[in-house]
Amino acid sequence: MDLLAHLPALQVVVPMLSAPLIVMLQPRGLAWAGATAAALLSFAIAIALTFAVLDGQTLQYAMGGWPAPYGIALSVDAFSAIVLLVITGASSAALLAAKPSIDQQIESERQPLFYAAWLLVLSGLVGIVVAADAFNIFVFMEISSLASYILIAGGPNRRALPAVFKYLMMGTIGATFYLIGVGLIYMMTGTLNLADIQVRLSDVTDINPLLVAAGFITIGLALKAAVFPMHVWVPNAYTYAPHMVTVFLAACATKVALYVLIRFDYMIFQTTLADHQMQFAMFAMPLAIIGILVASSVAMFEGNLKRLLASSSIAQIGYILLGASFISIIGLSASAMHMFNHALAKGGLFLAVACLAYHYRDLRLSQLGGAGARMPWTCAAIVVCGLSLIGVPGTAGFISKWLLINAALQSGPWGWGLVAIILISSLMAVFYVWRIVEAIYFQAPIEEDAPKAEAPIQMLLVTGLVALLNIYFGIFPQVPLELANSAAALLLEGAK
Amino acid sequence: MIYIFALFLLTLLVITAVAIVRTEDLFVSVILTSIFSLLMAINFFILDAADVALTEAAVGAGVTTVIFLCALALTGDQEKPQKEGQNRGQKVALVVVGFLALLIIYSTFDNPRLGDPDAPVHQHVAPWYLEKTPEYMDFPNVVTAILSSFRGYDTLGEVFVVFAACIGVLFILGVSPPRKSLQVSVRKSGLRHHLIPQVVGRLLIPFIVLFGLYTQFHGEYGPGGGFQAGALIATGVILYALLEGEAEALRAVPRRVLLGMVVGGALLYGSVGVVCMLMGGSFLDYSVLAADPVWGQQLGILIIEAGVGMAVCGALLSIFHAFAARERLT
Amino acid sequence: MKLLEMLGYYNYWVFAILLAIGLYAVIRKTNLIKKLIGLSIFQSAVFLMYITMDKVEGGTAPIIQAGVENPIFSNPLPQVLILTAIVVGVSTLSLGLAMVVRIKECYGTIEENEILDAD
Amino acid sequence: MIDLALDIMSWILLTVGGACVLIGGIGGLRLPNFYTRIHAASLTDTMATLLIFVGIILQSGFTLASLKLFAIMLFLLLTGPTATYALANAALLSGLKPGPGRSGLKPDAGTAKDKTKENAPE
Amino acid sequence: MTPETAILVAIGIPLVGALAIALAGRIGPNIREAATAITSVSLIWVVWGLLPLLMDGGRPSIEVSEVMPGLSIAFTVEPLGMLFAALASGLWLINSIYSVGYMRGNNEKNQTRFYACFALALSATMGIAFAGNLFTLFLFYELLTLSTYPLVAHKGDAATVRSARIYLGVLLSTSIGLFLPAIIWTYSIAGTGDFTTGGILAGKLNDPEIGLLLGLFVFGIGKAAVMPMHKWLPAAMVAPTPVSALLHAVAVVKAGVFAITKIIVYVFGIEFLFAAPSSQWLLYAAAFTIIAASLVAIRQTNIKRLLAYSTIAQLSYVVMATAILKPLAEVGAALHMVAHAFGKITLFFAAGAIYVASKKTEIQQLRGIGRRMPWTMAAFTIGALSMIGVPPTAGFVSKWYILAGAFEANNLVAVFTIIASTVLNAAYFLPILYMVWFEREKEGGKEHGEAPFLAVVALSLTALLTLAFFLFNGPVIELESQVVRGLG
Repeated sequence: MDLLAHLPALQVVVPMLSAPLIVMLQPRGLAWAGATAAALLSFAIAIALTFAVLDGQTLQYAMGGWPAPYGIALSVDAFSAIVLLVITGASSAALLAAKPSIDQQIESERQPLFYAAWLLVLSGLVGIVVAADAFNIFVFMEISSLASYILIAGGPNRRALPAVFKYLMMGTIGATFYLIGVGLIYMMTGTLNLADIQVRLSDVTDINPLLVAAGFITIGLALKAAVFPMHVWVPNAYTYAPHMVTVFLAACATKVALYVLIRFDYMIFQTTLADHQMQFAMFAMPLAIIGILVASSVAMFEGNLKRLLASSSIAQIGYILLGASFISIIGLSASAMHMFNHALAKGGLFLAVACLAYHYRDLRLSQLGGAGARMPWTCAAIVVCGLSLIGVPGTAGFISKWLLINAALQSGPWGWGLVAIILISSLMAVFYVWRIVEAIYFQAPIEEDAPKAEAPIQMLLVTGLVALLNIYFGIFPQVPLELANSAAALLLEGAK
Repeated sequence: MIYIFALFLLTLLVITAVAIVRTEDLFVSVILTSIFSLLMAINFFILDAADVALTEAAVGAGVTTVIFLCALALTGDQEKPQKEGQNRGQKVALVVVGFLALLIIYSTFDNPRLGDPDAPVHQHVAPWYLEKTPEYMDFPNVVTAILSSFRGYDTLGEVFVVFAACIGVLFILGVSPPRKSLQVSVRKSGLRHHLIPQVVGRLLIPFIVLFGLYTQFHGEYGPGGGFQAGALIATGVILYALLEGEAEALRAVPRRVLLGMVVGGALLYGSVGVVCMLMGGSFLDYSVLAADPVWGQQLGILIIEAGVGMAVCGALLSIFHAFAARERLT
Repeated sequence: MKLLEMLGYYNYWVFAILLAIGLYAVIRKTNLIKKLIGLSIFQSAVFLMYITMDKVEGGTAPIIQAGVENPIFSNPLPQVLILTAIVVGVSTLSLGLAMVVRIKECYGTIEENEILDAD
Repeated sequence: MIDLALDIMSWILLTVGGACVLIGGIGGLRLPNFYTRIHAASLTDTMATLLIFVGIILQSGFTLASLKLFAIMLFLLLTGPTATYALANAALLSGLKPGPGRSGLKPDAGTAKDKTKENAPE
Repeated sequence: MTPETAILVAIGIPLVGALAIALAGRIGPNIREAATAITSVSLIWVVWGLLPLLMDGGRPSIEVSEVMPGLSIAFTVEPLGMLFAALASGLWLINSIYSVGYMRGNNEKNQTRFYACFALALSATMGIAFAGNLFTLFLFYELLTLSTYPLVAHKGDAATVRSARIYLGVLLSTSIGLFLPAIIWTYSIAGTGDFTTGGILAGKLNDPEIGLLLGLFVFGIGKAAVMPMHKWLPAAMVAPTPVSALLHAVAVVKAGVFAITKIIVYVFGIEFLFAAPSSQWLLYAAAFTIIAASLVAIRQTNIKRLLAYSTIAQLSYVVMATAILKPLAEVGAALHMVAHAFGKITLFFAAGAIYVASKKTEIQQLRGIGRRMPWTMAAFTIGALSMIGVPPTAGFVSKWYILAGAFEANNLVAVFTIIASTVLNAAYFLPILYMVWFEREKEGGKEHGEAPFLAVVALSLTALLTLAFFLFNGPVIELESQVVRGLG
């Protein structure tokens, strides 16, 4: 059997089927090892897929051997490849580092269930990304959502429960909205396969249901993607989740919803709905801008480290959406790049936070004094990733900012205003990142001359690696850039 | 004629829904919810969706209600009355949802009306299924065919949703409640001191389970299949638990067995897919399982339906136990 | 057939109204269990929409009996989708209930506003 | 001829059954308190069921369908009264005194389980 | 080692050095200082090794990575950068000698972090010096800002952190808010950011925009401290003196003016800019800064703050000289970078030495200190004279060239400004000198002698350089005239 041909299916199946096995692995070390192995394997698969689609081609896979519109098809292209890399990479990194922190936060007898849920989130997310079938996306969306509720509910603080309940409510409403939209589309076209929908939508005469469907799908996915003002579930969910879960989810969960959103709005609606492009831009751009500014300014005055980073995540979602709303090659590649780079930066930051949290129970900035001296390597990682978050040249963050600004310049008369907004928000980022730096380096230590106590080596290594990657991809971004560009090209030719 | 009946039922649905939202007694609203599901099931049946009706009745009206009631027993069944001064919020909410409803209704004027044979839905994919099922699977129930083969991948995902819910409930309720002021709830003793229900129940349970197995294995020919079967058998066992008490039920079917069923079912389904892959087909392509593709399809469907049944039954039961076995805080 | 058409839309309207009712409960009610009940109404409204679109008049359930010549069958696909959706719904519901139980244990209440006050 | 007779027969049965349901419903609304109300309810799920099912069986004649119907009838005839009994019993346990006049006490969570018993196997 | 690799090595050495220092810090101070010394010596060896090549008009260049099409990290050595690099690397050695004396003299905390960040800053400086295009320049510019932040905030008490915040705030926000847009603008109209002789914007931009873009650049490069972007420099004086000495008299501030010069010469192009009337404002801005800063300096009572304001003025000399846009003036600008570097570092060394020896920071406390610390104050005197521009000091040479350029352009504003500022410089340095040498110190002053030996050695060295540059400035002129002869 040709392995390469099966990769798209394996990408989903490997983590999915290893989840039940994990449940059976009672001794806790084993559960962790199994989960990590599965995650790494799927990471390897993702890399293989990336190289397969690097030249802009698209892999198709017919589930159950049934031809496309009748059976369920999977398809992997450059855009999916980027997101796949982000997801699998984030989960592998988080899992590699996870053990000490998880042992600290979750009782050992519950750990097998926890890791199983983790793998389910992973498989759900990759399932969404590779799916080429509207309803299949819904199913895997639900898998990932349910499992991620579990992960977040594992947080030791009792506040995790209301937070995750809120997340469950909004997530379910979002998914159901999406389901309604799909239903309406199916009603008008009689098919569920995305490509087929794209073909058949163009000869639908009654446009109203489609408009409503577009509305429902966009709103529903925006809910899941925590696009401002639908972000209210994010801060608490990220803050009270177990630290490693925050690393994983913050790096990729919302981005996948955005990915589907972009997919739908470019590949399906752009072509068929009368000036949907303009509508989408009109809808997305203001939200993105307001989101960027508001979320950044919230982050500027946030006292709790994790919550601060969560707010900044909302702002970053704004960047990605902004890039998409330009409806230009460079804008789209800016979004794709920012998905990648933000995952690097934010993942690294949350990893470092997890390292801090290993010794500092209380993550309010005012309580972190002297961390710089106690955990030098962790704090160095925080600085590097923070710079990448700001978008300082030489770090990954700069690349996407640069692309974004260029896209804004090309977007026409308003370009300079948008550039100004991006720069202002970058300055805001400087502000809040520097609050962290001052807190950990130049703030009076809480307890005098505490012993030098670094986080466990396994966490440190991963964190450092991610931090270095931030620099590496700031200087040699060729590969992701190539992917992003071909992804943008694909999406736009879908819109042509 | 039947449409008039449908009209009546639908109106009843709306009324029930309003009642559910209005009442402040959670117990009442749960029972109403179960009635709501029954009405819904009847609607589905009128609309020719036999399988869905069966599922809705078993899952929606049956299991869901039981779980709700178990939760109520743990959390108390009175809703606090809304405080005054929140009415502005009320207006806002009303406006929002009203707008939503109007939006949809507006959109529906372009929808194909109910039962229109020329609706695009009935043109493109569906006829293919109806036409090909006898050819590829050679059994009558097209729903089962689609569910388990044409869109088997969705169903696999669905099984894993159930699996996720199961481990989720076990995980979340896995922490023992704060040990203060526990009282052993009356429920533990079951209804052992009630003679009549016990006798009748004992009489019924075998039939329920039997009926479950029937739906399981008759799924290719009539309405039914793994989900319905799983739910039915689960309700049978739940009934046993209610009659004989939690402990008895657990002795009959211990937790690890249940978890084993869930894991086993999920793995069974998945491994069928993998085997297909190994035998040179693509994932979940049952045709390669046997020399004759049709046989292969039937074999595969049989196995995965069994997997689904196991998984659903085990999941629902372990969820039920996770709730029911929990001591109530006073 | 006028009546029939009206009825056809009536199904969709009921779907819209149920959707609104469920969403209203989710937004407005402070009691978490009530929210979940609202959520389940919300979801089953969607089920109704899907099942409505699968009906073909004069059709029967898509189970092919032998001997019946050129029978009309209703559309099986939405039924399959809804079978899935129902199970998804109950899964979400049970997860939510589990959380509510834990919340009750940790906070002693399941009223949203009181929980907010507690923290 | 015989068919006509059967038909008439069954329709009579069906009508009477329907009447029983109606009466039961009215009773459920009108009767003063819990115990009397479940009397009315029990009317619907014994008498009415019996009549209606027999009616339908006569309609469908001697086929597999009527066998199924018969099974269902048996099932309902078993569960209905049991449910009613359990209901009354639970009400009694939860301290609702039988007696004349209306007493506005409603069954509490204790009866929940019994209630589910009739929901579950449907 | 080919020149190309030499460039990378020059940037790499301090990086490696920083790591080495960080690790050596665990072992012991002496090892650490040794590491510093070795790093700086080897850096000098590499950088100065490039000089002869440059003299013969060689322009080694290397591209590290093309980050995006048209946007690459690339390095080119050309006379201006060569001069800057040579200056910075050379003075680093002296400065590290001095800092050993200073830091130990008043036993500071976190010395390891201090030396490590110092090396980092040097690496960034090298990067700026050799930057081959705007993007690279910007990259290392930011790196320099960030790596000097810990040095400024070294003491770590509330006041220091506050000033450090000003330092960082001004530099980062100007660079992100103005410099970056300017760069993007340049890229979007010129399509490239490479530094090429004669400029890349020539003919691509019309008159009012030229002035605007120039403004974005000049004010965006906050390190040049053209008013009103000068606030950070006095704020940075909270740093330990070696930092003020090397970074805020040589590396950082010079990086600013150097960047401006480079942009004017290689991005706009002298002739192109000279033709554009809307670029005239730069001259006036610089002139204003010179006068204003000097006036403020007169009213300072704290030595380091006085030196800071004098630095601001002197930087604007360079900017103004560049803005005259005449060959002689450009040479003068380059010379003035060197001259001011020697003079001002001497002055800072002296101020630091005084602080170490006597903990004195105010001018009024300096009465008669000349008797106690003859060497230090002699050096101080030489530095001060050089600032005023009295022969035989370095300051005279550079001012001479700038004046010549001004006359060539018969630009009376510049001429007047130079004369006026000379007067002002005299007005705030001479009283101090008088106070130091001829007044008698107050009774009950604390007994103290010379500063630590190493410190004295360092400052005497720089003082000597200040004198030497008056005579031996040939090579520099030779090198820099290449720029204006268009070989650049």
